[in-house]
Amino acid sequence: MSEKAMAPRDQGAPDYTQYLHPLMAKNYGKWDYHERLRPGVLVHVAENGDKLYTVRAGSPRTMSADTVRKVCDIADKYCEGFVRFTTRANIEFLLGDASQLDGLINTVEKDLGWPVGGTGPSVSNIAHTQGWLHCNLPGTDAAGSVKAMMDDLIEEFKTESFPNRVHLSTSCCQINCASHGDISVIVQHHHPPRINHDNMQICELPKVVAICPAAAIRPAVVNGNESVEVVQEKCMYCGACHGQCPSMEIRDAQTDTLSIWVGGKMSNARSAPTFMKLAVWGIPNNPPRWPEVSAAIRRILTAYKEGAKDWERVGEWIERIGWQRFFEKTGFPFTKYHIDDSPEALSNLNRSAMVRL
Amino acid sequence: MSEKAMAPRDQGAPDYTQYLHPLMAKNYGKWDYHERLRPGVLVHVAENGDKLYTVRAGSPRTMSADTVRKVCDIADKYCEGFVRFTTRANIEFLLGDASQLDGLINTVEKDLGWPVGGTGPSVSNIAHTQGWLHCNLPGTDAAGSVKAMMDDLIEEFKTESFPNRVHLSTSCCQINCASHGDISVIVQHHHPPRINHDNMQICELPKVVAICPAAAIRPAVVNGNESVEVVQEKCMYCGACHGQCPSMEIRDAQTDTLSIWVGGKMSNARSAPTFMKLAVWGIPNNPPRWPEVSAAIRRILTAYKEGAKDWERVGEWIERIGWQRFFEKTGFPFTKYHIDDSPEALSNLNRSAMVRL
Amino acid sequence: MSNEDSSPGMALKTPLLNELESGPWPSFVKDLKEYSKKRPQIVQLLNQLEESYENKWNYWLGKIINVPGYGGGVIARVSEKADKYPALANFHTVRVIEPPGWVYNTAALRNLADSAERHGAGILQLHGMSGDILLLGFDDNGSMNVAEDLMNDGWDIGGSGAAMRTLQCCVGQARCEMACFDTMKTTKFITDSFIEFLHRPEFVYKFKFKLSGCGNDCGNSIVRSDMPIIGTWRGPMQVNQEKVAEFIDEKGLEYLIDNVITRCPTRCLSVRGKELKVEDSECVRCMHCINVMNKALKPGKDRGVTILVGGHRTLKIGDTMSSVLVPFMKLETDEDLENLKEFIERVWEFWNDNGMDHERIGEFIHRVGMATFLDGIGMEPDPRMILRPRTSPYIKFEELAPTRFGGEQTQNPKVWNRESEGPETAD
Amino acid sequence: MSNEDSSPGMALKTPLLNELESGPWPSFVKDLKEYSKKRPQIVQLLNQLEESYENKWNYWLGKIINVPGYGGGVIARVSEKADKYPALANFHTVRVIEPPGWVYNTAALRNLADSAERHGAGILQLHGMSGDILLLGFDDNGSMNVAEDLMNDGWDIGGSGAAMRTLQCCVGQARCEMACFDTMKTTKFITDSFIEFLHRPEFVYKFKFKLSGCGNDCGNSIVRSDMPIIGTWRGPMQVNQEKVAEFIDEKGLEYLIDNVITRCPTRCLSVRGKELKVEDSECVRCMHCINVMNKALKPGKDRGVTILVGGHRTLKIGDTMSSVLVPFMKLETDEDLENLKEFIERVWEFWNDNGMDHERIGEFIHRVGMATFLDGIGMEPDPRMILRPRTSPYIKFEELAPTRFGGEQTQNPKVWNRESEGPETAD
Ligand code: SRM
Ligand code: SRM
Ligand code: SRM
Ligand code: SRM
Ligand code: SF4
Ligand code: SF4
Ligand code: SF4
Ligand code: SF4
Ligand code: SF4
Ligand code: SF4
Ligand code: SF4
Ligand code: SF4
Repeated sequence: MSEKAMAPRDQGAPDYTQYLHPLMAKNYGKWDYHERLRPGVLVHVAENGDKLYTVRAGSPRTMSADTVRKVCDIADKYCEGFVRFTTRANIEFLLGDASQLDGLINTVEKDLGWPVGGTGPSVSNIAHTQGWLHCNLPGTDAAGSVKAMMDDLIEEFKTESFPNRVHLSTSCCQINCASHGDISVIVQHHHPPRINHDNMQICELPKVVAICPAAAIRPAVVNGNESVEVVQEKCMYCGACHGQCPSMEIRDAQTDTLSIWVGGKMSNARSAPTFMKLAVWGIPNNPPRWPEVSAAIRRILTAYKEGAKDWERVGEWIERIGWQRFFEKTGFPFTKYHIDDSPEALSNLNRSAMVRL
Repeated sequence: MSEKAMAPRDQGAPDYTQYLHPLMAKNYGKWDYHERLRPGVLVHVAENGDKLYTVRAGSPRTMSADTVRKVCDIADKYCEGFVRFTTRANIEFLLGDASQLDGLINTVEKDLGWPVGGTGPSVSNIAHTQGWLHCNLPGTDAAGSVKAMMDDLIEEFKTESFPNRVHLSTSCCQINCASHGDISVIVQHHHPPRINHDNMQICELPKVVAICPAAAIRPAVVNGNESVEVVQEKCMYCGACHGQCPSMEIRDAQTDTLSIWVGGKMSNARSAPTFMKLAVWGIPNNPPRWPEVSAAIRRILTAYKEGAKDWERVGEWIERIGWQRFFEKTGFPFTKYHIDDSPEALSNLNRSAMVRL
Repeated sequence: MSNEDSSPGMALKTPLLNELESGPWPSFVKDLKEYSKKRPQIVQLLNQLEESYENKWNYWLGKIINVPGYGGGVIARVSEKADKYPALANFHTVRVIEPPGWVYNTAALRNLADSAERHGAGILQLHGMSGDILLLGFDDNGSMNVAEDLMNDGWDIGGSGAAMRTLQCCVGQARCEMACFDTMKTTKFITDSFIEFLHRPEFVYKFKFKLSGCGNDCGNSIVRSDMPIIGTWRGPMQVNQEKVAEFIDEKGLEYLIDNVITRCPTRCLSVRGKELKVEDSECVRCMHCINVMNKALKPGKDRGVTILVGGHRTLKIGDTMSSVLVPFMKLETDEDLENLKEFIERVWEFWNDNGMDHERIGEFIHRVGMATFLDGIGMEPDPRMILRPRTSPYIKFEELAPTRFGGEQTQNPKVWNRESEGPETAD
Repeated sequence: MSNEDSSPGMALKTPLLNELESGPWPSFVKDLKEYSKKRPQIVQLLNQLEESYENKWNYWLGKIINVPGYGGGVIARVSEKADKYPALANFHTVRVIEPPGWVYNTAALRNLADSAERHGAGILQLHGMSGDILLLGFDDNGSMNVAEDLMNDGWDIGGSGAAMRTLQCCVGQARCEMACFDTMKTTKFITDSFIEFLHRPEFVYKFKFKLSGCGNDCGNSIVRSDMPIIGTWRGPMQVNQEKVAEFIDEKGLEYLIDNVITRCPTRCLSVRGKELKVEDSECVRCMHCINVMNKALKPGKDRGVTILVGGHRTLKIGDTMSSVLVPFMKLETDEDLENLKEFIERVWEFWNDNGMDHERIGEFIHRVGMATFLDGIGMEPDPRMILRPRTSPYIKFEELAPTRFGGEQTQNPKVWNRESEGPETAD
């Protein structure tokens, strides 16, 4: 343990102004419009006519210090040393000189090995989480499955061939640290937690009892020790207890599955934001490349690309054509589990005579 | 008590075919289109060119045998003896001979005293219930308040001056036997039921305990008798117990109020059917003419007529302009009670950044 | 003997009610006052009503009385003020099954008026909110006698208590070009097929059908009936392009765009020159475009019904809206009708076996969940039953959760523990 | 001393992970394998990860460790397989507050890389889902040391436990013509104003802000933050009719109708000749038309923000979506920012005083109801906060229900009895 007793210095957020590309600083709040020059390349034009070029590239998010240094070398060479990252963990190289674009793109794709793309109506990088690399709760890997999926989707990242942006996400346990997405992959557990009664004393009992949304956990004395028990009928396998208490193991390598959800939309454009909805469940959790996941995503993307009108996000497209046709076109079965059974269930029924026939 | 022991004869529904106007019988299922000749007068044209004229008139619904006979006299004179009634308790005189129309209308309006109208984008008859005339539960009168309201709305019944049909309804207790409406008046109670413990033995206890949606009623022994008690905090004053058990009085002549709800829409045209929503509460229950109710309805109708686009029903108009403007335009206050607090409450919040400013 | 002459001499005193006499809308007060001149019982009725107006209070109490062999059809009322108004001591309503679509000839109406007058107060309500003919003001005896007379004249009564209710349907094919099935015939078929359930309360609670010939739902079914049956069609809409062009010539293109094209809920209409294009596969049969252009457009030719389930109004859990149960069913042949009958029986069986006392089918579905309900009636889930799939990932998959604790695999309990404590503990 | 050299000789054995080396997308496996050549600790990391891939199992356990004076900022991990992989015995992540909008110069990035490598495994994640910089693989000592170094270089850490989290915002005015307020400045302002809540868990549970310059919500705020702050404007949109005409000339009128006019959620756009008409009073600032015609249309000039509340993802009650709390607030002057600060404090106070342990503010609002929440923070209800008013008539009006049973008037309990039994009994 370090000797230094470090009082917090309350420094707060870095002073971003020092990190702004000169053209950003100069035209801060004075941008006029933008164009997409080619997939992955934007130009933002300021009111005074200044042009700022952005080259967006797919990043693995997790990278070694050496890789960061490589990125810096490129930015130093082409970008006066300025880069930024995006909400979806892509990187953006910023530059004022259009003539440098080709060289930059070439260097990024060839030397760094990061694909340029992800702008406009493309499949952008997949928002994802820690997985087996660092978290204590994951049922699957995040970075690995994302690598496998993006390998499959590389052309969709490098071209802008969809009706609108496609934002994917994947999480590694039912806590779902990742974002909603047009298409999202999540883990599902299928049993109540297994309790390690011997280890139970380490927890604050009331906390784990209180955290259960189904009121399924109650204090109990097991083998003479204070512990808890789970009412199996009430438990909905959410894993909230597991996050609180490592002695309540929710995962099961044999039975955990993946499911795919569609129609998450966070923008307010046209339609209000929407939650994502269950598309297909029971997909095997199949490292190292999770081919079943990629195949299912491909089915959805193909149907979306064929069927949607310009500007329709995945969820908007499905709302227009109806869920029946979504299931027809993707070939996924519609099952009783697709029917909402939450307290809001009634409002997700088709409460009208509006039926596509 | 009658001596005759009457076994049910299971006769079922009357044979309607004998009651069809000859043109209806002839063209059953073969109608081509219709037109509205003037408010209250329709012509339906059959595929073969036959024309059936309908004169719709407002009926009080409750009528004496003598009034029924007067109706019959008119129908005999003009309609070959055929009439029908509508979902909204209007009457429809049916005839094949256009030249009789004026005479018929004149007779209906002058002799019978029933106004002709209620078709197309007008305010039709108000769907209503028993009230003090017959039910055992009413907190207000139905037929009387409807008479007062329709007196006020007579021009709206006799002309077709709205963007779309306006269907009103009113009920006499919180059971709400009447229909949803574009605008509806309902009664609200404001206390838990008062229990008449002396009378309690007449009920089946479990029934009244079971019926309470808030689980607020529990068996109790009062003055040595089996009775029930109501947990006041849980009770939501719905009156379900009162319907089951006359000893649990929910009404209170001093504190019961009326409220007005808007945007009920049962048709599937354009938008899916919608429930009606709270517009204004705390209106006094003020017989014999309930002027406050008529005034409030007038405010809504005026704003609707001014603001809505053709074909927009009241609820659709409000959805388009937003509730803020509805409250602005009608001048009703928006209060915390307008905010849903049912289990589905979250889904009735504005879960977006879509705001009219 | 009817109770009409029981108190001949009482004076009418209705200052408040009198305020409802004038004004342009027909006045039931005026009518009844007039009628009271020959029917003294009505004086008492109006006088008691006047007291209600004065005190904002009601003086009717319920009781139960049945015509022999029937379990429903009479709504029995006794007056709390019978001492003062002896003619109101018993003042029951008899519920008479109406002709489907509320069509009458005057003979039938006169017959009803006569029966109402002969045995009761001579007051009719055309019609009750559940569609039937209400005849008011019978004493116990009068109730029996009017029932006897009505029966002899071909009418039938029923529809109260935990029973099927009278059906209600729009005028349909009798006078409407939109009608996609025979609402009147189907109404009579269901009524007659299940007449015993209209006569005797044998369900856990009431059950209502309402029928509309198309999505305009003039029968007002979707929130007011447990099983709305609504006309619809499969395949292409009928478009008469000549009449489309006439419409555009008459009203203008902008009118068409503003009132038709942009109003289609699934945006499946477009105009190309003077032609209207319908993407039929995405049309949800909402009726709007047909309503606006009713000469040019018509429902398609392959017609049938959509059956919904679960509507009821406010009491207990608040209004429930019906939702789609059978997306499409043909309803033309006798066999089709028999299929419908069998289907209804299946639904009833599951509901009545598992529903709680006083639990409408919509409340029942709310409690057990639509998936369980479909299982129970042996129907496959269909995405047209839903607006959208679930958003919560907490699911108990039977298929994926083999038992892990030894012993029996637990049943598939609802993910959300929704049993309300009240009704269930008492059940 | 960092734990990097603790097991120098181990061989890398990752047949499964190797399958993630090839393919066009950048491979973290390839990167780390390469990096492992100079960092033996990474060999152990990859070998343990390989075991996870083999067994579909995870070998990290949590523990709690804090930098002195801080209550958050380090996510401590110990390996279950520390015997086999001693370099992973302690392998913590340090959460570093990122520059608003994720803008960097290379000096800053190199500095981060150096610190990460000097004291830890030299692995960076740019960025975590809550926006911050994640540096991986520190032992207890390394965590302290890296914090010290970072602090000396001007960085700060924090954002774990029941505390405020690092904020996240879109690039905003720095590079976007849509931006309606200064997302970066506001992000820094909130971070700095409440830095102690980022350092020390003093709330009932975590609290996140996310900021987006306009309704496109590139900050992805609405379901992932407790308080999204989203740019918007009052009054008329800026329309450049010349550019509208150019747009129509270039793309055609049909394109405009199909992609703009018919897509407006409130139907407030119409085209008259080559002019675009906006009914500004009904525009909900959805951004769609501006997105499509970004040269011709711009947000209005009177700009500000809409503040929402209550978003969180799945855990416990399922995802909750934020909803409107402040329809419009100016956010330009220092005074505006102070107002915002004060407002946040008010919200926090009520939530922290009344929220249960581990109850996000969205869950709290779900439990107590929005009306109660507004009461609690002293805000007037505004119809823009809701999609539609209530549909259930069962309301307890304080104003209308004077006590009738004697004694105190009962408080206004919720109409629907929604307290979940679990958390409350334990509270
Ligand atoms: C760089 C970034 C902001 C940042 O600060 O990092 C960004 C930048 C832009 N976004 Fe975004 N968006 C960014 C994340 C998002 C997100 C959040 C997310 O992905 O998690 C959303 C909401 C996602 C959702 O709805 O689920 C988002 C929804 C939009 C939309 C709305 C799309 C729609 O129709 O629903 C637009 C408008 C448009 O496409 O014209 C938009 C438009 C833009 C524009 C055109 C704004 C501008 O004028 O500069 C920028 C994009 C260029 C392009 O073509 O990609 N951006 N944008 C983010 C890039 C992510 C990436 O690497 O792919
Ligand atoms: C690192 C990160 C995922 C990532 O790879 O990017 C992450 C990782 C963890 N999250 Fe998360 N969450 C991360 C962003 C999120 C997000 C996304 C966001 O902030 O936009 C969410 C969903 C949004 C939300 O807040 O609801 C999220 C919802 C949770 C939850 C559930 C919270 C809830 O109220 O539903 C938990 C569980 C908890 O708090 O008990 C959780 C808990 C955790 C813990 C601390 C697990 C634990 O209890 O030990 C994970 C630590 C992993 C590790 O070893 O570092 N994490 N977590 C993200 C934080 C990095 C950063 O600060 O930038
Ligand atoms: C006679 C009646 C059916 C019956 O069997 O009794 C009827 C008859 C017609 N209705 Fe209706 N509707 C009748 C009750 C209803 C109801 C039910 C109710 O009022 O309780 C509704 C649903 C109400 C709701 O949505 O809350 C109803 C919603 C419609 C609509 C849909 C309007 C809309 O845009 O939402 C149409 C279509 C239209 O207006 O073109 C319609 C259209 C029609 C047409 C034009 C159908 C036709 O082609 O013949 C008939 C009307 C003439 C007219 O202009 O009034 N009818 N109509 C009912 C007359 C009630 C009355 O006396 O006012
Ligand atoms: C007469 C009528 C109102 C009218 O003036 O038209 C009526 C009158 C009564 N209704 Fe009703 N209801 C009438 C149509 C309705 C409707 C409308 C409909 O059917 O479309 C509804 C709402 C739709 C629905 O079914 O949900 C309706 C929902 C109720 C309820 C609540 C049922 C529920 O599940 O929520 C009750 C209470 C009960 O059943 O315990 C009720 C109970 C009653 C009782 C029997 C009160 C009682 O428990 O003693 C009323 C008898 C009054 C009387 O003295 O005659 N009435 N009742 C209607 C029946 C006449 C007819 O058969 O045609
Ligand atoms: S989703 Fe679960 S496993 Fe993955 S980082 Fe978040 S808490 Fe950890
Ligand atoms: S998994 Fe979820 S529902 Fe089951 S006991 Fe744990 S917290 Fe409760
Ligand atoms: S609404 Fe209430 S009072 Fe009126 S008829 Fe129905 S049950 Fe009776
Ligand atoms: S009024 Fe409603 S909530 Fe109150 S005790 Fe009676 S049934 Fe229960
Ligand atoms: S529901 Fe349809 S078929 Fe029936 S009357 Fe109305 S418009 Fe005609
Ligand atoms: S019936 Fe309705 S859904 Fe079908 S095309 Fe016409 S407007 Fe569109
Ligand atoms: S949210 Fe708006 S302001 Fe921010 S980057 Fe996206 S489009 Fe630009
Ligand atoms: S911003 Fe959205 S709501 Fe406003 S006019 Fe444009 S499309 Fe319509």
